Amino acid sequence: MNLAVNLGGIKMKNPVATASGTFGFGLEYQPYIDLQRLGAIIVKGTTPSPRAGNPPPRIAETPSGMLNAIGLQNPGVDRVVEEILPRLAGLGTPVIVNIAGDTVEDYALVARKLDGAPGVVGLEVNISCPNVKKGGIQFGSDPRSAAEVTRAVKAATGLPVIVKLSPNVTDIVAMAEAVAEAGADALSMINTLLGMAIDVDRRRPVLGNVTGGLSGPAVRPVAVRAVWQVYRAVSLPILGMGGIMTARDALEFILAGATAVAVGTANFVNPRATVEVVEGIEQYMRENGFTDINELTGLAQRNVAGC
Amino acid sequence: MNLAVNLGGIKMKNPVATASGTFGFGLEYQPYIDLQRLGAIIVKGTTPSPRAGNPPPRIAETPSGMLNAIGLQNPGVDRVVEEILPRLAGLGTPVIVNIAGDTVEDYALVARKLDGAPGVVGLEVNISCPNVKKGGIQFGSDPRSAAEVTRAVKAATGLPVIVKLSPNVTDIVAMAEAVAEAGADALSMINTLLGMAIDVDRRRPVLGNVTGGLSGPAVRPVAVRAVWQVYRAVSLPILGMGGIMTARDALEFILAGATAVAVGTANFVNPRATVEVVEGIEQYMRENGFTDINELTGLAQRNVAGC
Amino acid sequence: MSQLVRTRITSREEPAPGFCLIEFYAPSLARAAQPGQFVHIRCGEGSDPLLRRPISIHAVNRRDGLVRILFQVVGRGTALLARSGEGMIDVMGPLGRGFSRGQACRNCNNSSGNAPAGTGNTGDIIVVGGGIGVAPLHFLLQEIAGSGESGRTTVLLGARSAGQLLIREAVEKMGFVVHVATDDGTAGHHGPVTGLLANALRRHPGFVYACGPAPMLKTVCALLAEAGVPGEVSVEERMACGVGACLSCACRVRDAGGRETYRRACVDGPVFPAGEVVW
Amino acid sequence: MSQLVRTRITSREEPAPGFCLIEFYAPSLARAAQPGQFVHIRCGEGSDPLLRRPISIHAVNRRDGLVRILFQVVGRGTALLARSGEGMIDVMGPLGRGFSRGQACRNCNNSSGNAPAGTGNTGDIIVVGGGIGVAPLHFLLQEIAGSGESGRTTVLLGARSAGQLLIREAVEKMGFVVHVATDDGTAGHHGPVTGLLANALRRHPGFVYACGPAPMLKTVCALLAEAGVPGEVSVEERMACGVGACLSCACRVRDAGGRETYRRACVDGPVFPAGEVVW
Ligand SMILES: Cc1cc2nc3c(=O)[nH]c(=O)nc-3n(C[C@H](O)[C@H](O)[C@H](O)COP(=O)(O)OP(=O)(O)OC[C@H]3O[C@@H](n4cnc5c(N)ncnc54)[C@H](O)[C@@H]3O)c2cc1C
Ligand SMILES: Cc1cc2nc3c(=O)[nH]c(=O)nc-3n(C[C@H](O)[C@H](O)[C@H](O)COP(=O)(O)OP(=O)(O)OC[C@H]3O[C@@H](n4cnc5c(N)ncnc54)[C@H](O)[C@@H]3O)c2cc1C
Ligand SMILES: Cc1cc2nc3c(=O)[nH]c(=O)nc-3n(C[C@H](O)[C@H](O)[C@H](O)COP(=O)(O)O)c2cc1C
Ligand SMILES: Cc1cc2nc3c(=O)[nH]c(=O)nc-3n(C[C@H](O)[C@H](O)[C@H](O)COP(=O)(O)O)c2cc1C
Ligand code: FES
Ligand code: FES
Repeated sequence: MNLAVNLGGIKMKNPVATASGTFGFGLEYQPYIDLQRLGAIIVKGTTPSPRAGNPPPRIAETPSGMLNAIGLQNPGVDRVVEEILPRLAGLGTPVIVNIAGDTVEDYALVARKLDGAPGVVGLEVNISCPNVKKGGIQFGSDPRSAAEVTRAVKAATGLPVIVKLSPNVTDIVAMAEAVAEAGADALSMINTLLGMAIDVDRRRPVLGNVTGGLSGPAVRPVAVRAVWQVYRAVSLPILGMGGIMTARDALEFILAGATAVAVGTANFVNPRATVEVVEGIEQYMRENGFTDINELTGLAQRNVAGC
Repeated sequence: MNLAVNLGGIKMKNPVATASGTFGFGLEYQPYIDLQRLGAIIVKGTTPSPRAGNPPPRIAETPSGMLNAIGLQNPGVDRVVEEILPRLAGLGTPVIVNIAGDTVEDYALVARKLDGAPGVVGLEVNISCPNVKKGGIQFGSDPRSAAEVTRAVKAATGLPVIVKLSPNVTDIVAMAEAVAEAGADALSMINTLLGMAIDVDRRRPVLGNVTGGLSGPAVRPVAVRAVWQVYRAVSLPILGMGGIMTARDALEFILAGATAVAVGTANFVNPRATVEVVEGIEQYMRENGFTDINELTGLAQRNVAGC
Repeated sequence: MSQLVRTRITSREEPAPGFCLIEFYAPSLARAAQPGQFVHIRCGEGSDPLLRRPISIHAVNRRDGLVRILFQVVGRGTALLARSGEGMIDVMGPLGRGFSRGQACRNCNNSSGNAPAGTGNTGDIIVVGGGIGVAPLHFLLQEIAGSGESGRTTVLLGARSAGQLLIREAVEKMGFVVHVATDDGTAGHHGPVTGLLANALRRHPGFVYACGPAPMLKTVCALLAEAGVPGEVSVEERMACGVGACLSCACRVRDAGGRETYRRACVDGPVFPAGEVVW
Repeated sequence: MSQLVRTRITSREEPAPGFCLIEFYAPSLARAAQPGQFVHIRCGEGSDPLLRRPISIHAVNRRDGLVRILFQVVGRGTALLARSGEGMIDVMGPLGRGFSRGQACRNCNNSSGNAPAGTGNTGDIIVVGGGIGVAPLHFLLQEIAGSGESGRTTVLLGARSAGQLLIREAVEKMGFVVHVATDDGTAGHHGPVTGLLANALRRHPGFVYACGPAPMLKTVCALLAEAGVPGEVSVEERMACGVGACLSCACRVRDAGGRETYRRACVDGPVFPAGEVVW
C-alpha cells in the first residue's frame, strides 16, 4: 500500500503532518508518539527577531473549538537555525518551517536564513496569522500582497514553498490563484478564523489580545469547503487542515482535494492523534480496496455530477 | 427592569428574536413556548415567486454546528402576505420578514408587497444566503451591490430595514459601512459561514447542494467578533446572532455591541431556548444590578483599554 | 399536542447486540401518540452532538403512562442514548403524521382512493418491515390487534439475520401470522423481505403499511404501483427541528396534480401514501 | 516520563459539597510524580468540551500504584469529571515542574539563593494554601512528612468557610501544626490566610511554599519579598497542550537579567520561584 505523497516537491512518507504552532518545535510530543511515524513536522512560526508574544490569557475554549492569540512568540530565526533545528535533524522526519514577518523583506530574510538549514525540507509561509498587529493579516487578505510575499520567498530560497491561506477572505480561490501565479509550490489551508469570546462575568474580552484565531473541529466544515473550492480552480497540491481529529476527518480533506493534511488542535486533546490518523487512513484504504493514497485525493469531486 | 429595545425603529419588548429560517413562520413552536414572550419573530426568507428549495439531504450535523442548504424554499411573497401573515397578526408579537431575491428588483418587489402587511414591523434583507446560486452571495460580499440593494429596499418600503450581513467576507466593517451609508436602519449579523462536509463512506459531499451554511455554537466566536468590530465602526443598532444557545451566549453579543439578538439553531435543540434566553438575561441583570438592558449594549468595549 | 418533557427512563434493554429498547414515563405523550409518529430526543448535554435524533414510537402503555422506543446504535447520538448515565431522557413528541389507521383518511385524497385499515376498508392488510424499520410497525400492530383486525393482517419481517428479527415474537404473541426473511438465510425466506411482499400481493390485499431502509421502500412502492394496491410508507429524512420550522427534512413527492415538490417528513410525514413518494 | 493512560477510577468521593476526590490506578505515573506536578485530563468524549483540564496531583500511593486528584466543580469540564459514568479516566502525566523539594535546586539560580526544604536548608518551612490550592500541597506535605521534616514545618490553610478546609484533618494526622483562616470566620482566623502568613514570616522561616488563587499568591509574593524569605508559588494559567508545545500558558516572569518575559506554566512551571512571577 502506498501512503507516500509529494507535496510540491516535499516528499512525505505519509500524508500526515503537524500543524504549525500546535506541535512546538517537535520534541514536546516525543513521550507519546514515535515522531518517525509522521509525514512531516511543521514547526512554530518563526520571525526575523525573537517575539515575546501576546499578554495572557492567550486561549479560550469555545464549542468544539478554541481561540488562540499566542502572538507568534518565538525565539527568532537565528536561534531556531542554531539551536532548535539541529536537534530535529536527527529524527529522520522531514521538517517544514513556518515563517512569518511584518514586511516582505522579513519573509525573505527568514527564508534566506533557513535555506540549507539541516533537516529542513520546505517552508510554509504564514500570510494569514490573525494575531499579530502588522503584516500577517493584510498579506493574507489581499491577493497582490500575497503574491508579492510569495515571489520574495521563492527568490530567497531553493526550498519548496507552501503558502498558507487564511479563511477570513471573501474569495479564497482568488488568493490561491494569486500565489500560484507567483510561484508557490503548494498551498496550505486553513489558518484560523478570526473570532473572539467575551467573559460575561467580567464584561470584557476573554483574551488578552481581544480577538484570536478559532481552530478545532468547529471550523472543519469551513476548511473542507476551502480545500474543495481551491482544488477545482488551482492545480497546486494542497495541505489541508482545520479541525482534523480522526482519520475520517482527514479523509474528508483528502477526498475534497488535499494531497496531505495537518493535525493541529487535536494534538492538545489526544497527543496520539497524528499517529492514529495515519493508522486510520491505512485501515480505510485496506477496507475499501485502495492501494495508493493519491487515488483518494479529490475523489469526492469526481463523484459529483457535472464536476 | 427595562428589557425593551429599539432596533432601528422596531420596538421590541425584549431583545430576543428568532433567527430567520429556524422558526418557520412562527406558529410551529407554539406547543412549546408562549410566542408573546418573544421580542420579535423573524420569519423565513421570502422571495418574489415560490421556491422549491434544494434537493435533500439539506442538512448535516458538524461538531457543535450544522450545515444547511435549504435553498430558500418558500411559498412566495404573495402567499406569505395573503395566507401566512394574517395568521401571525393576532399574536401580539412583532413580525419581521426576511426577504431575498436574485436581483435588486426582486428585493424591491418583495419589500413593496410587504409594505403595510398586517403585523409586519420591519424587514430583514438577506443579502448573505450562501445557498442560492444567483444573487444572494454576491450582494453580500460586495459593498457596492449591498448598498444598491439597501437603497432599493428603502425606497420601496416605509418599514424599518435591517440588512443582514455575511461573515464570508474579508472586511465585514466595509460591508456594514456601505449599507449604513445607503440608509439601513439596523444591521443583523451573522448569516451562516460557507462550509461543507464529505461522506467518507460514499466519497461524495453530504449535502445535495454540495456546500451549505454553517450555524450553531461552532460559529459563535466568529459572530461575536463581527458584532464587536462593526459596533466600533458603525453607529447603527445591531441584531446579533450565531450560535446563541443560552442567556450567557446572548449576553456575549450584547456586551460586544448588539442591541438585540436572534436565536436560530438553538431552537432545534431546545424549543424553549428563546424564552430561556429572555429569562436568563433578566436574571443576569438582577444579579448584577442592571436596570436597563440598554446599559449592557457594548459594555465590554468600554472595559477594554484604549477603546 | 406535542410536548417537551425531561423524564425518567423506567427501563433499558438490549434486545439484540447493537439495539436498544428504552421505556420512559410520559403519560400525556403516551395518551396522544399514534402509530407512525416519532419522538425527537436530545442525546447529550453539550453541543456535540448538537441536534436531536428522531426515533419512532415503538409501543405505548397508556394505562401506566409509558412509552417505548427501539433503536439501532449507528452513530454517536444513538450510542450516547443507549448508555445515557443519569437515567433521564429529554424528548419532544409525539411528532409527525403517523399511519392513517382509524383516522380521517387524509392521505386518500392524493393516492389511489382505497381506504386504509380501520376506515371501513375490508380487504386484507399487509404490514411489511425491514431492519430497524420494524420499530414503529410494532405500535401499529398493537393498535390493529386492539381493534380486532389481526385475523386479516399478514406481517412480513426482514432482517440481516435471525437474531435481528426484533419484534417477531412480540407480534406472534399478539396473534398475527408472521412471515420472515433474512439476508443470510438464517431464518425464513433467504433474501429481501420484498420477495415475500411480491408473493403476498398476488392475493390482492386491501392495504399495505411499510417501514424500512430506503431501497426496500423504493421496491415496496414499485410493487404496490404494479399491483395497484394502496399503501403507506414511513420515510427517513435528516431532521433538525422536527416540527416543520426549518425545512430540513424535504421528501420529494408527487402532488395531486402530478408535479414533483418537497414535503416535510417531520410534519407532512414521516408516513406518506406509497404512490406519492418520488424515489 | 509523562504518559498517556486510559485507566480505571478506583474511587470517587465528595469531600465537601462541590468538591470531588478521584483515585485512579496508574502505577508508573504514581512512581514518577513529584509534588506540584499535575495531570491533564480529558473530561468528555465528544468535542464539547474540547480541551483537557489540568489538575494537580493530590496524593500518590506508590505501593499500590494509585494517584489521587482533588478538584472543585467550577464548570462543564469538572462537572463531567465528577460524574463520568464509565468508571474510566483519560490522563496525561505527570506534567510540569513541581516544588523543588529534594531535587537539585533549579530555582535557586534565579531567586535569592536560599535553598528550599530538603536540599540542605535548615530553616523552618511554611506551607500556605488557599481554597482548592491546597490540593497539590497535600502531596507536598506527604513528602515532607516522609522525610521527617514535619516538625519544622508550619501549615497555613485558608478557605471560604470551615466546611471547605479540605485537607485540614489529613494534614494534622500527618503530624503537622496547622493554622486555619476562613473568610466567614467559621474556623480559625477571620480573614484571608495571608494574614496568618504575615505573622508567621516574623519568625524568619527558611522557605515558603504556596498555592491558591492569584490574588492570594500575589500577596504571598509581596510578603515574601518584604520579609526577604525565599519561596515558591504554584500558578494557574489556561492550558491547551500541557506539554510546552502551544505557548498558551504564558506566565509573566522576571528573568535572571530582570527583564520581563513569558514562561510556560505547563513545563517551566506551574511552580515558580516567588520572586520571579510578575503579578
Ligand atoms: C421519523 C424517523 C423515525 C426514526 N425512527 C427510528 C427508530 O425507531 N429506530 C431507529 O433505530 N432509528 C430510527 N430513525 C433513524 C435515527 O434517527 C438515526 O439512526 C439516528 O438519528 C442516528 O443518529 P446517530 O447520532 O446515532 O448517528 P449519526 O452519527 O448521526 O449517523 C449515523 C448514520 O445514520 C444516518 N442518519 C443520521 N441521522 C439520520 C436521520 N435523521 N435519518 C436518517 N438517517 C440518519 C447518517 O447518515 C449516518 O449514516 C428514525 C429516523 C426518522 C427520520
Ligand atoms: C497546573 C494547574 C493545576 C490545577 N490543579 C487543580 C486542582 O488540583 N484542583 C482544582 O480544582 N483545580 C485545579 N486547577 C484549575 C482547573 O484546571 C480548572 O478549574 C478547570 O480547568 C476548570 O474546568 P471547567 O471545565 O470545570 O471550567 P470552565 O467552564 O472551563 O471554566 C470555569 C472557570 O474556571 C476558569 N478556568 C478554566 N480553565 C482554567 C485553567 N486552566 N486555569 C485557570 N482557570 C481556569 C475559567 O476562567 C472559568 O472562570 C489547576 C489548574 C492548573 C493550570
Ligand atoms: C495554539 C495555536 C498556535 C498556532 N500558531 C500558528 C503559527 O505560528 N503559524 C501558523 O501558520 N499557524 C498557526 N496556527 C494555526 C494552525 O497551524 C492551523 O492552521 C489551525 O489551528 C487549524 O487547524 P486545527 O483546527 O487542526 O488546529 C496555530 C494554531 C493554534 C491552535
Ligand atoms: C435551517 C436554516 C435556515 C435558514 N434560513 C435562513 C433564511 O431563510 N434567511 C436568512 O437570512 N437566514 C437564514 N438562516 C440563517 C439564520 O437566520 C442565522 O443567521 C444563522 O443560522 C446563525 O444563527 P444560529 O447559529 O443561531 O443558527 C438559516 C439558518 C438555518 C440553520
Ligand atoms: S425537521 Fe425541520 S421542517 Fe422537518
Ligand atoms: S499549555 Fe501548551 S505550552 Fe503550556
